[in-house]
Amino acid sequence: MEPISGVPAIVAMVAKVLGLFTILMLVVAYATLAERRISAWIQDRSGPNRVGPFGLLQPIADGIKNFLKEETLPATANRLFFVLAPMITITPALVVFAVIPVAAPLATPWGVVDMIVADVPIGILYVLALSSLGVYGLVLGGWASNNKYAFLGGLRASAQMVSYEVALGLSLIPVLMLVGNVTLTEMVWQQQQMGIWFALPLSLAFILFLISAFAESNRLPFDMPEAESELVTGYHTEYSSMKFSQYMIAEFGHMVTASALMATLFLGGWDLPGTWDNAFWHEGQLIRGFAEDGSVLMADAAWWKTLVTFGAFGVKTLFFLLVYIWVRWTLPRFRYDQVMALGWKVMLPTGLGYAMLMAVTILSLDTVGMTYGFTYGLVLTGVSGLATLAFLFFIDRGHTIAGAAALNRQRAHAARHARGDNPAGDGQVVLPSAVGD
Amino acid sequence: MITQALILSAILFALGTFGVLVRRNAIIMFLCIELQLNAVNVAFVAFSRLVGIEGQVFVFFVMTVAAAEAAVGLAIIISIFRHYETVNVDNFNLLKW
Amino acid sequence: MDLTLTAMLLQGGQEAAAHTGAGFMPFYPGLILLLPLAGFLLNGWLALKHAGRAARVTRVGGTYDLDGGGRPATHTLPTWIGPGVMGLAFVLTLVNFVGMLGAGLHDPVVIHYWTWMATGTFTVDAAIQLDQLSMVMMMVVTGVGFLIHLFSVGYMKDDPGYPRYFAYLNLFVFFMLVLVMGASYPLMFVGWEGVGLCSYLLIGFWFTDREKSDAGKKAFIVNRIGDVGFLLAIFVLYRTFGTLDFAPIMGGAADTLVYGGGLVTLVTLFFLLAAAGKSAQIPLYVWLPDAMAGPTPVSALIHAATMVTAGVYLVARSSVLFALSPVGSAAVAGIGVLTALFAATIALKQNDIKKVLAYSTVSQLGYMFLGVGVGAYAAGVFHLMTHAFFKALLFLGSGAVIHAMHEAYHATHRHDDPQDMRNMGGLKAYMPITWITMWVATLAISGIWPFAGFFSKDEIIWYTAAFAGAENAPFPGLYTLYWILALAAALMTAFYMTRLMVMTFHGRNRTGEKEAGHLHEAPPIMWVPLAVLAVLSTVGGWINVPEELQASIVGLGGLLPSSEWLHHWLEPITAEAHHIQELQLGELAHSAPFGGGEVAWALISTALALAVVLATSQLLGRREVQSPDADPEPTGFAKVLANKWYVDELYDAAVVKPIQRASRFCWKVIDQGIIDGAVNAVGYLARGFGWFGSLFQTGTVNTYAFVLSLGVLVILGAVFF
Amino acid sequence: MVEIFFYIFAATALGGGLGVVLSKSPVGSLLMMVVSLASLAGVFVLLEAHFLAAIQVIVYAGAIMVLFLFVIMLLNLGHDYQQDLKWGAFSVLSFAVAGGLAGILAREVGGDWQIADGVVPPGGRAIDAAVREHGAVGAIAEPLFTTYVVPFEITGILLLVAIVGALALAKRNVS
Repeated sequence: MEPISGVPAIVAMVAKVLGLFTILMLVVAYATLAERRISAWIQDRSGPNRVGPFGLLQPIADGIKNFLKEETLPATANRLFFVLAPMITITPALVVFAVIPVAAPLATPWGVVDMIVADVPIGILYVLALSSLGVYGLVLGGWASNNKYAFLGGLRASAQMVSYEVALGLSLIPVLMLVGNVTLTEMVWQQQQMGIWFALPLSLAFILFLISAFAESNRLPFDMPEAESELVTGYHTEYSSMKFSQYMIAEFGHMVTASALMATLFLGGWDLPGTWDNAFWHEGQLIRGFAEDGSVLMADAAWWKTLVTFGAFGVKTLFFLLVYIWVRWTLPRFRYDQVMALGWKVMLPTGLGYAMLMAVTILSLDTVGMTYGFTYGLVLTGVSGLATLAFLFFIDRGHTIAGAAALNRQRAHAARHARGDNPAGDGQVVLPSAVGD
Repeated sequence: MITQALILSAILFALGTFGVLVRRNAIIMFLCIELQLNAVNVAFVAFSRLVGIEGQVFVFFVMTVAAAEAAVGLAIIISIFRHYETVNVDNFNLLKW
Repeated sequence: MDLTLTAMLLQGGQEAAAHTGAGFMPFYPGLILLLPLAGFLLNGWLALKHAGRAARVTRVGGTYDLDGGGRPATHTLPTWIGPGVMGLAFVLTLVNFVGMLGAGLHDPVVIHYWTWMATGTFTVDAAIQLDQLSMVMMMVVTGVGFLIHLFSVGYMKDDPGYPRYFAYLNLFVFFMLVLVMGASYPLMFVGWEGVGLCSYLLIGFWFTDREKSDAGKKAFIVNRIGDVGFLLAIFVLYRTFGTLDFAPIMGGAADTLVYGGGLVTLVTLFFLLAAAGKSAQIPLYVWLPDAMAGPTPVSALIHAATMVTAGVYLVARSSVLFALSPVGSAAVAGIGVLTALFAATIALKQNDIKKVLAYSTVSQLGYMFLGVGVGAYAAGVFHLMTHAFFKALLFLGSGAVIHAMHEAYHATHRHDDPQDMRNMGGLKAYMPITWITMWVATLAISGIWPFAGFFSKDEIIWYTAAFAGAENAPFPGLYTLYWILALAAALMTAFYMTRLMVMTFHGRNRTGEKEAGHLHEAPPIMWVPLAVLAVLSTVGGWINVPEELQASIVGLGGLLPSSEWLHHWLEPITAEAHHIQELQLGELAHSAPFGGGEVAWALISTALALAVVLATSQLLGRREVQSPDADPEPTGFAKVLANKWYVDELYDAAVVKPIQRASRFCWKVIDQGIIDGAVNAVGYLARGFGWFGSLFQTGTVNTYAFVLSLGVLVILGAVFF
Repeated sequence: MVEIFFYIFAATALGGGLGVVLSKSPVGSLLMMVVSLASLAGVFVLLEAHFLAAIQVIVYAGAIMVLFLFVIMLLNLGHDYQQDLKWGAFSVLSFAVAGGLAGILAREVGGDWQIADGVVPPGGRAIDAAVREHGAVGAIAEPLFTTYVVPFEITGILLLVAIVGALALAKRNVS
């Protein structure tokens, strides 16, 4: 089983890029439909059902509409940035997918093809890097529109994304500690080795990542940059037709990418239970695992395995996509200050604390000599479960994420307290010099 | 390629210097300083090809310092802007005899 | 003063005595120091306590609360404390003296209490040295001091500053004892400065009077000139010996220093400067006559009996050094004899009773200097002692006179000078005890046999003659001149003292009718000390009658006791010096330069002095003394003498005015012009540079960055090309 | 191939840098800076510094530049451009100085390092070995947490100080 090389490798690469792009665009297109259908279902209505059977051609119709609509360009807008912004937004959202392994390696007559566009050595850092660039599109779009709502949207986008990137990175740290590397293939491999997907051993990290991913893709309940009710539609208020469409594609692309990432990081990626599908390049060999004596167990790649694992990956990704849509139409939106408070006062400390807890746990387990495997994962699951319970218990205390009424109550209480503490302080000013007289 | 990278570093550094000299907008001057830092980073990385990983460690520290500097520097610029309603350095020339 | 120090001072001297191996056991010598100090602290506390009331009484009049004896209540405690501590100290000294007398001590007893200062190799212990010299001085200081304290009780009884006065007086005694008991030059210097301070405080005791406080300042400043000499001598000694304790310096001087060498001459001349300042010798004597501004008992104690003799003590203490330096010794003797003659001439024409006595003191101090200058250290100390007796007596007697005059003037509200002898006359009728005792003192100071002064002064004069005729005398002609001058001064002494007595006590009473009724003899507390001192002035000289004289008619054929007792007593101190002297000079002469032995010259001098006294009393007794208003201004040479040779005016013109001008020059030209100018110029320079530099400081960041970059470029270019 | 990529990245970086200096708008400058930074990240990748490339984008482009952008937005400096690039004698002088600097630096640091084409220099070999052993992140993390752990911790303190300082400076009412 040799990795593919030479001209076939280039052909395979091109095929992978084209294939993935096509699939991604299709998923994005139908995700818009799904959102509308599911929201309709949640709200007990029909949703789009006129174009094609069950409205299945609706995305195509939307695409044609967007192509054909008038391009508006505000007179006071900065033309260059106004045009540039949607492009800047859409690019990272799509490019991130390049480092996500989508299926087990495919055996071909010319060699084994990794089902990943680019297995870069920095793996997840690449994802972080590109997702952090995504904010420019939003900010620039908002700014270039020269519209105060759009501008505010852009401003909010930048603040929100910078804030939640921290929590995102922190929630990744336990994963990185457990995996020992940053490449996503290795993350899938380590989950296969453990036998438990990281959603359980690192449950709190999973929750933090989920929340941060919501915030990073500006989805409800974190849609501050758009916020139809306050900012019209935020940074893309002034956009129309294909430029607007680019923003929408970018948003849904973000969702798909984030879903795929969550599937890869916490639900084992393309992994299915059992070791029959395990495959990893270890010192030039495609291996399935290690025997008791440390010798390697060779894997054998097969086209059906690739197909089945790709299906598994798709199901997991679509599940998270469904969660995105489900949450959007279920939860109320945050206020902007609540978003910031959640990010800095809850997510950041929790992420830090959890990273430390996991570090201590992993260090303890390694010290007592427990081998990496199923039991290892069970212990981590227990610890993380307790941490998660504690987190959920504390986050539901009304301290940080409270409604406006609770906040007003707090303020009133504080004011009463201040008055009670200082009975003479009701406006009467006693100057020091007047005391002597 | 190391030589080319070092020359790139030198030119970028000079470019940053030129920017600091001729621009009056404090934020852009700041950006030019960051450009200079980056030029130095390029040189470090290029040298790390010759010497070893220490060059990259240095770059890491440079980036940390740059982050700290940006935070404080921008806070200063914000304070100045609140006072003068401008970030043009020609307007904050009180610090002279 | 902390408790450890007190405890240490209180401990006996047994341990130290054990080291020396002699039989002498010092009896609480620290207590001798401690008692006057305690007196000072107590009286000082009382003075501060009563300062407010005293000030009010002084300012607005009024009276104190009186105690049972009719004295102000504030005076009661100081009356007991002041003389009390002195009496106790004297008793203690006496005990120690008797102990030493019986033990036949040879080496000095040094008692270390604690290390005063230690810097590097330099260490000074707080240590006292008990030997024959310091014992004599202690006896004089505590004994005469006690008598003067007693006298002061009467003399100062109406003064509002009474407690303060006794505080100062006790403090003075403490410092004087430190001076004579200290075992090293630094400790001696502490006492030296301390007595200077007390002298200043007491001269300016009535500090509300500008003239009197000025006199105090004058004394202080003139003394400082001498102190420089002391310090320089200490420096040189430390440089030479590496220590400043007396014992090692005196023991090692003969080996370390070359006879007549520059170093020892330098030291002795510096010491001479110090001694001249403290002991009021030419050219630094000018402060002493002014010091009469203080209360008269103070003049008796400080400016006659004790402090001013510190210079003599210093020379005697450093006898080895002076013996090694013929030039230094000759200078000491020369200064001494010149002062003796010079002061005597001035005393001839003074009308103020205390001024006469002051110049007399200066003159007698000159004799002492002459004595220690010709190597007769025992004779110098002998004269110091007898002088303490009769000069204290004279001052106290004059104090009694002034006291009486003052009270008489006070009673009649007259404002004449109670110290001017021209206002007195005929007082012998009113104060006979004072009259008799003062005549005793006058005869003593004039050198009339058998009073104390005769023996001591005669010994000095004789030693001068003997020294001049020694085998290898360094400057025989000079010493012969000294001898003649000393004789002349002795005759003048007889004259001016007799003049004082005649003008004060004899002739017509010039105080006036009303005032004469208020004149009276001093109270017992005042005349008892006078009587005691009169006895001492009479018999005090008998302790050191030279053998040759004792055997002759002068000694009444051996009837007078203790042949050269003091001489032998001080032998342990002066032996080394005498040894050097004998080695270098050879045998002293046995006859005066112009022939005649010791006995002959003794007879000649006492006869001459007696003749002068008789002649003066006869001549002056017949002449009518005019009251100050009627007295014509003296003319010619007499005017010069009356104006003290215009020395003060000379100093004013030669020293004070030039210094003033120089100071003004330093102030206006050097300080304000050059130094301030330089400082200002630096400032202007810095400003100029700053102005130049500020041209680059546009306040614009870009400019700075440009200059910075240019600098970097230049440096890079310099490095790489 | 690699050489071509390098020249492309280098040209983009230089163009971005020039854009930073010459762009009239602060936002334009900032975007050009991002372009330059991203290109430099590419240069880093070509120099086998993958971790630094990622950090360059995450920290510089993703955080610091966003902060700059945020400040520009906050101060609303975007639309009414002030011509702050003053041409004239000073600019010419500055250009001369910068040019001289570039010349000297390029001449000195860009000298002949005598690395033959296709030969991996010693430092590069060591780094490649470390990457094989520890991974791209581990290769730099290993010295960072052993040899340079004290400086590393100090940078942590520095960042804390910077945060506190920035807060204190930018807060409107400190009371």
